[in-house]
Amino acid sequence: DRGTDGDLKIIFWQAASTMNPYLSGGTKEVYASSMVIEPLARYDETGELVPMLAAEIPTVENGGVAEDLKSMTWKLKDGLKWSDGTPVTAKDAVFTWKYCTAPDGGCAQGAYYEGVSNVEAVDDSTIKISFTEPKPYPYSAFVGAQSPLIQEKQFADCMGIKAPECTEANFHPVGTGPFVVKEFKPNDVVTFTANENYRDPAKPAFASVTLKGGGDAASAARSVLETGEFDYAWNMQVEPEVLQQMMQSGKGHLVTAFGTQVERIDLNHFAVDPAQGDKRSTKAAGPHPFLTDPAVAKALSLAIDREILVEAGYGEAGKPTCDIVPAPDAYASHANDDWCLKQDIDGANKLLDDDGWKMGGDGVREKDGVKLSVLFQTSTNSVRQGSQALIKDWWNQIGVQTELRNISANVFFGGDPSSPDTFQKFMADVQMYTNNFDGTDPEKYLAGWMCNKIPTPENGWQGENEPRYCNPKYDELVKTLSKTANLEERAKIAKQLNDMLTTEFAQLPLIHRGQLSAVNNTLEGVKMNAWDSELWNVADWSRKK
Amino acid sequence: MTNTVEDTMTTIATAEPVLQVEGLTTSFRVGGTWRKVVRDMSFSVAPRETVAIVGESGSGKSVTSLSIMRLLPKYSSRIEGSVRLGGRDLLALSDEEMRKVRGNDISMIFQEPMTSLNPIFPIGKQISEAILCHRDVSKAEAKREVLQLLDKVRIPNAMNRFDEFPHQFSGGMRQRVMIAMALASRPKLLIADEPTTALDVTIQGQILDLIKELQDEEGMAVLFITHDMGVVAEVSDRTIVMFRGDAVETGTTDDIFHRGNHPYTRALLSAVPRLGSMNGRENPASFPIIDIASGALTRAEEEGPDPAPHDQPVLSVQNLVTRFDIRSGLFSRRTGAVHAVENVSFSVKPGETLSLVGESGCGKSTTGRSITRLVEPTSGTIEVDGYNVRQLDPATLRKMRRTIQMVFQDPFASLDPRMTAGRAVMEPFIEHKLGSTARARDKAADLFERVGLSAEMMDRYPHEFSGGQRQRIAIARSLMLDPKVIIADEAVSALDVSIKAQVCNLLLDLQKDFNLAYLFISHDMAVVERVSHRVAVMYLGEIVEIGPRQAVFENPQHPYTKKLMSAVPVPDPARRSLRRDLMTDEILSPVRPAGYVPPQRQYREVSEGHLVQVE
Amino acid sequence: MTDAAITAIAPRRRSMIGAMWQQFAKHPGGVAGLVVFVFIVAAVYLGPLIHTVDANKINIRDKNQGPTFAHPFGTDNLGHDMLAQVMAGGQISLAVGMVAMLIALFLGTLVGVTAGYYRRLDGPLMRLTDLFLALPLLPLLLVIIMLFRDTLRSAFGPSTGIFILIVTVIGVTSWMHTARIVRGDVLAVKSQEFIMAAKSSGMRQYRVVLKHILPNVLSSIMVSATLGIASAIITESSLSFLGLGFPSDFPTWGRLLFDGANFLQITPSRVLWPGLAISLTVLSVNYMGDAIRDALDPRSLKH
Amino acid sequence: MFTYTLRRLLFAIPTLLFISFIIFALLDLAPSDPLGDLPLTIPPEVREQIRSAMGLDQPFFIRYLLWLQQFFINEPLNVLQDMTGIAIGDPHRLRVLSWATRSPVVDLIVQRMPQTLWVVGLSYLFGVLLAIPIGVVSAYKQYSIFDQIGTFVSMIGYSVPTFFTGVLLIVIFSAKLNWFPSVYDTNLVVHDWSSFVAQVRQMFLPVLVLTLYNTSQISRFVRASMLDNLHMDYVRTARAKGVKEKTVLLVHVLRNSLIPVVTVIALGVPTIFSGAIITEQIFRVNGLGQLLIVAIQGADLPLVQTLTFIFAFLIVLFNLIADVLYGILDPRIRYD
Ligand SMILES: Nc1ncnc2c1ncn2[C@@H]1O[C@H](COP(=O)(O)OP(=O)(O)OP(=O)(O)O)[C@@H](O)[C@H]1O
Ligand SMILES: Nc1ncnc2c1ncn2[C@@H]1O[C@H](COP(=O)(O)OP(=O)(O)OP(=O)(O)O)[C@@H](O)[C@H]1O
Ligand SMILES: [Mg+2]
Ligand SMILES: [Mg+2]
Ligand code: NI
Repeated sequence: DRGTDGDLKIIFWQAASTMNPYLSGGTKEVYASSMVIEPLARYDETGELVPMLAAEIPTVENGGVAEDLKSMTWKLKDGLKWSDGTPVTAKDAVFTWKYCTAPDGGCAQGAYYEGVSNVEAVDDSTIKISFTEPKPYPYSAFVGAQSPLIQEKQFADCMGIKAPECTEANFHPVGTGPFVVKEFKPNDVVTFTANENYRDPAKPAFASVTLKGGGDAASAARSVLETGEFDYAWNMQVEPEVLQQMMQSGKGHLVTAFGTQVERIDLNHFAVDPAQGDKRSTKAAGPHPFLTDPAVAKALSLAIDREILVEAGYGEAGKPTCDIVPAPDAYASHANDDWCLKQDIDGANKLLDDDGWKMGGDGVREKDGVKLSVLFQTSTNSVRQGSQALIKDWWNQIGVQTELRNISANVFFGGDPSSPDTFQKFMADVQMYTNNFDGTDPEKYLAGWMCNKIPTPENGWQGENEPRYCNPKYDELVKTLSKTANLEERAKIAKQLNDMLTTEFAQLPLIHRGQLSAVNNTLEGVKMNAWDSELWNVADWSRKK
Repeated sequence: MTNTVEDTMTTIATAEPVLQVEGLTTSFRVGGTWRKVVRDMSFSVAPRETVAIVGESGSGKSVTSLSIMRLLPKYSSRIEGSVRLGGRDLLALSDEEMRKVRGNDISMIFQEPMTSLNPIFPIGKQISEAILCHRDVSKAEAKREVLQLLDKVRIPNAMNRFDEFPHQFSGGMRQRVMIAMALASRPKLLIADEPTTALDVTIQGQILDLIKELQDEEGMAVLFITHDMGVVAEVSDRTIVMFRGDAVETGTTDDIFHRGNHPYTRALLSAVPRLGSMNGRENPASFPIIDIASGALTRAEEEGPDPAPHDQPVLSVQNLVTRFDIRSGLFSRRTGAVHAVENVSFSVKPGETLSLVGESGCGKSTTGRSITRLVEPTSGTIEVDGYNVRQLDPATLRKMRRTIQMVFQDPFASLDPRMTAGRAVMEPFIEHKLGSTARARDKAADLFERVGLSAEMMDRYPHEFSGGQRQRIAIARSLMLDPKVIIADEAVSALDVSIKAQVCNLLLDLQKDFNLAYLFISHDMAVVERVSHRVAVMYLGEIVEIGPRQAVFENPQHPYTKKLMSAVPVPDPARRSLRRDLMTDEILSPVRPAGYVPPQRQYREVSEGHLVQVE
Repeated sequence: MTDAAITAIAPRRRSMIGAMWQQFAKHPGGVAGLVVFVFIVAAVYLGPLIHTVDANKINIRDKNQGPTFAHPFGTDNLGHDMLAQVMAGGQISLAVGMVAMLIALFLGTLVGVTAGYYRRLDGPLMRLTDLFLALPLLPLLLVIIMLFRDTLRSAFGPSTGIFILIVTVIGVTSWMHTARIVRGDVLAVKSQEFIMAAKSSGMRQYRVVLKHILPNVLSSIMVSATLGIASAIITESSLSFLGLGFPSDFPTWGRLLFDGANFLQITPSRVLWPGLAISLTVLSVNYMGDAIRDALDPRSLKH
Repeated sequence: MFTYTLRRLLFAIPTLLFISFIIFALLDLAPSDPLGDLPLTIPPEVREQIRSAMGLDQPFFIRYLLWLQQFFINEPLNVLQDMTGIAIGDPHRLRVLSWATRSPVVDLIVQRMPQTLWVVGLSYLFGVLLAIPIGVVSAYKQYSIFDQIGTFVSMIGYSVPTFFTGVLLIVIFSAKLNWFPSVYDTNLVVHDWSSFVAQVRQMFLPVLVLTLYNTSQISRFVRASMLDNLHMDYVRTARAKGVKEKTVLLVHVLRNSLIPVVTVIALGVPTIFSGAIITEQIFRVNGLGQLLIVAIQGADLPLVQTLTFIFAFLIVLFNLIADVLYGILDPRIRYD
């Protein structure tokens, strides 16, 4: 029954800085707020859409989505109440849309409302969303933890430029979720109590939640697995043997779920010779002297033992992959698995020999005065540095000299145009990081490898095509995809695109990464979900009796 | 008091001795070996008795007294023998018991007052501490007592000076603070190590009287270490003569003075300068030197040099004024000033010695320091060897300082504790690039020998020397640069008479050879009489009388000069019971309120060059 | 006669350095410190000649081993040989620690002495010190590395370039404590009479500073030096795990310790050795510092 | 002395302005980006919008002036308003807002103060209180067993970094023995005996780690400085007066040795307010140190700027205090 199981203690080693996901967009904030505010529909642990505030998922079949794919209609469940007791109406949804699209608001989830031309309240419980052009996959606005409904009453004065000033509202949003914020200490600890007005009177089982932040992943893991002080710890980026060792205390276990995250190595298709100065890594520098050579790229891939990378750094939370779109299953290609999943140093050496790359006296291969010497950058993170060391060792064995560099994550991933170290500028030969796409549809993600998405000085180095891959055929195919509505057809095209990227070596996919969390053995009901907030079903969690 | 010498002797003979030292031997560890610096000393001191220890500088007098107090560094020194205080063996006491003895039963006046006072505590606090840690009195009471004591040791304006710090005091005043501190607890035994070297004769007399008074009232016994045979004659009942670590002779003062038979004793006494011995002579004269081993005269008295009369002065000072502001209150407003030097003018020619004498604290050292701009003068002009000192930029100032060297009053404080004596002496030479290091070393070694030290001592650190030895190091240092002018601030006060004679002769020889000019600051009137061509008498920051030595000494005009002359102790034990009754004087202070305008002074010419201030 | 005793110890005439060395040698702690320090340096630089395993050689099958014959210090989670890593790390850490400490000490002493001695420069220099104290280290490092890394990398090669950068960065950001401490001491020392005496003999100011002031403030400098080495080694490690230090394939003691901290219970030798190495280095430097201090203080008790 | 202090205080104003400008410029120049930890799935156009909403697209100088106005005018007015309850001017004046949390920076700092003072402040206090006697005794009994052990422990304490000692202590005392919690609860309010015990328990480990570090550092300076003064003549004088050995040490020698100690302490006090970054991180104390590091990592410029400015202010203040103390401790040091 509601509130019978005492306090639920969750530890996030990166603390939440606000409870308003529209203003932050960080995963930790989205997760924290998902306990309080909810969208119309969400993804379950299998990636299926399930209704939340909505009565059902609108489809073309049930008439919820218009035939021309240019609008859709959501129906709210009956009797929904905000935690302050007022009813939830369609106007709140309209307001949410306006809130996030208001100019100068800096809404972090703006992408979810992209292509939405209008949201209107047909009646108190009916929401109609219109699109500027047909949307074969319309589930974006108000779907998933990133675009929940907020209360108009509370945020009415917080539109646009005023959004950041509404500290009280941003820290204590009124929601429909199982919990309400009792106290919010930014970047430290959030305490919640059960929502009196939650739609299911038997839930949540816990009377309160403490969400503690700070520290590092290992100590967070320790507090669940070894000391048992906490019930749930998120994002356990710790060497697997350390976790194993901690688990020997018998206080907790690990749970994983795989979404679309892929750890990959980008191969730069433009030259990055320091002598080029400012032209480095742009079209003006010309093509990369050897990474554009498929034989070299393939050899680099062959030399890598993905199994070992998983074993050394990821354990349960990783699987070797050769696809850039590894999931959902319908979209996963597996076309390269036969040659790519297994390490083959000899094969790689042979490939290079055949391609004319001669082993030099210093153990570095050379052709036409070009040495196989790469600068390998990634963000600072002990697991990544471990992988770097392993990969360097393997590449050494095929005569590729590797210089390692690691860059503080907020520089590497922050887009400061003045810094030479961002992953968009990519002033290195190869770089490693993880990327994924939200939800289950890869269309926007795959569009990121189009020629016009290459980061350049002209577009302020903004663009998703970090490897600087450019193939007009690929661009064509992406356009086709955006016009295709049939799901099977879409999956086929997506696989084709994936295969182009992997066989033409825009990057080397390495590991399909799962989310890994630690759970106290006394906690029940945790269903790990990689498609939505990990805390998506926190209402169902309970203490083992 | 009417006690005669004989009376005192009988009372002493019957009393149980306060201190009994038997076979005291003290060694220092130097370079891994133990070196004995005091050997087999035995003596005793009875209540009310004063025992003087005299002897060569560096002969172990201070070490003896420190051994009695057990104040030598534990790890590098060793004390053997027995020291009994009223029957208790001090060397066997625990540290805590010894602590209770110190300052309570025995107190001590240290030789070098600057380094012996804690620089960061007001002197009042330091004195009252001596009272508070042995007696159960309130702070206010202690303060009252301290003020009385300060008055007694003739510190002017004691109330205001209670909260001042040692560096704001003149050398003599610091010494008087030390005396007050030692007397504060009314000890059974007072060990006084050169307690009056830095005092002018008038104050010295008053202090001696004070000690005698306490002896009479409280039965205090005194162990008195001094170089001044006049003082010895005046205060001590018995005398011990030390020479190179041994007590070579012990006896009643009268016996020692008239019937001493150790050659050193005789050498000591015959070398004692006597005031008036220069009467009738115009120029300085060197001391006769007597060989210690044989007692034979090795160097007869020689006439000192004439200053070249026509030369321009190398040093001339015009209307020099130096004041130290006194600030007080929240806004540290200037509420007054110490008028340390007020409108002083004089000049010194090459080859001439001008002696500066005067009451302790009257501004002599400050005058010396102002001349080299170690203290920034308030106004006036100073010319040294053609340089207008007050206008010099740093580089020229440095060059100027080569021509004028100082011997500081407090030799220990003026030596870098982390630099060996040899390096300290060589340093100016090397600094001014006058020659190679080897040359510097040779020259320094030579100077060491000439001031009566051995060249081997060059590798020792300042704390490993005796007071007199350090003073000689300072003299050697000042000679290193062959300057034209030397300001010698109490340069020979800590030396025993034989060495004093030797050093004075050295100074005179150098003057003769190099036409050196000296500004000789001293309290020792007998030495002043010997070495100077002209004498200036200072009083409360002003020169009250200046003129040729003969004129000033034989025909003193100013009342203060007269008082000074009459107060000089005479080395004759027969005058022991003399009391001067100087205590009744009012003590004048150079502290003036803000806005004070000093009066315009008039001078009267008594004879050629002999000027006296008109009151 | 005492003269005999005095002449017996007469041949004490020797050079300053010689004298200092003699004093130093009398100090068992200092000598022990020196021996340990020399041992560490030798082990770190000569050790790889005996234990010839490449520090970056990965043998993933041998990961997380305890001490064995082939790997006396065990291995880490990637199968690096820890002994080789500790030795390779020592080369960097020692160099970084010493050089950065010397830079910081030099700057700190220079600023401190200048500010303490020349009253006119005191205000500006101390405000500069305040500024440096207030600067947030991390952004400063980011900026410095952004500005200079590539220039230095192309001029000196990747590892030397980074070395210069790191050593300078640590040195330049850690002199302030020394400066303030030295200044305080100088203020106290310069008011003593022997300084006045030195000036009165016409010594140049800088010589007064070098010959009289510096030796008398040495003990604080010595302590700063000892503490400086430790903090330089540790700062270097925090730089590397912020991604601002050496590339990850250059092991350093601090980094080994940091990476090993989580493996404390699995392979304790991973933290034991680097930790011990840092502590021993610091301890030995501390004892040497003590001995130098004692050697320069004629009054301190010597056994 | 008073005028000197006054003059220094006046001079501190331009100094602080200058320092704040340099810090601002530095932070602006740093390549860190406030959007660095947003998911890569957020498209560039949206990032651009967020950026401009933060005011990042305005010229550097305008932003600096704006910060100055917000920090020096708006915030003090707000504080005044809170204290007096009287509304002064427009109550909706723009405050310094953190970019990451979108909340007033000053509120964040106030929130973090208690745990920082409890843990970092207390351990500094303990450090000083322990270091002085340890330093004094080590110097007095130089090379005794006590001194040797003290040297050993303090060198280990200083040279082994807290990221290691912290983990070690947690493994031993939290994981194995279960004596102390490994996570600090910032919500704990001390209102009765049991909550006080809980507070002490959760503070124990971080305070232990930090105290060891502070004690090591300060005691070394105390010891060295005491050694310099122990053999001075005035110490002999004090002993000759029969002053108790304790007084000799603690009054005569210690006072003379305090200048470097005062310097170190004065340098250390401001660092209490910058927190102990690593220790706070390990024990999740989440004090000012953690606030600062998170802000720096998140390139939260207003927050970093404000924190560092407060830090700079404290540095200037405490160095001034140290300078004034020099004059009081050693009358020969005079500034006028
Ligand atoms: N700490 C020390 N270490 C080594 N030798 C020392 C030490 N202190 C004094 N001496 C030596 O002991 C001898 C006796 O010194 P002491 O201070 O007793 O002389 P003194 O008779 O008081 O001389 P003065 O009249 O010059 O003060 C001197 O030769 C001196 O150099
Ligand atoms: N730094 C200072 N600050 C304040 N007052 C000072 C300072 N130096 C000296 N005085 C004062 O100036 C006066 C003269 O001092 P000075 O040292 O010149 O006397 P002196 O004639 O050398 O005496 P003595 O013969 O006792 O050495 C004294 O009253 C002293 O207290
Ligand atoms: Mg003596
Ligand atoms: Mg004087
Ligand atoms: Ni020793």
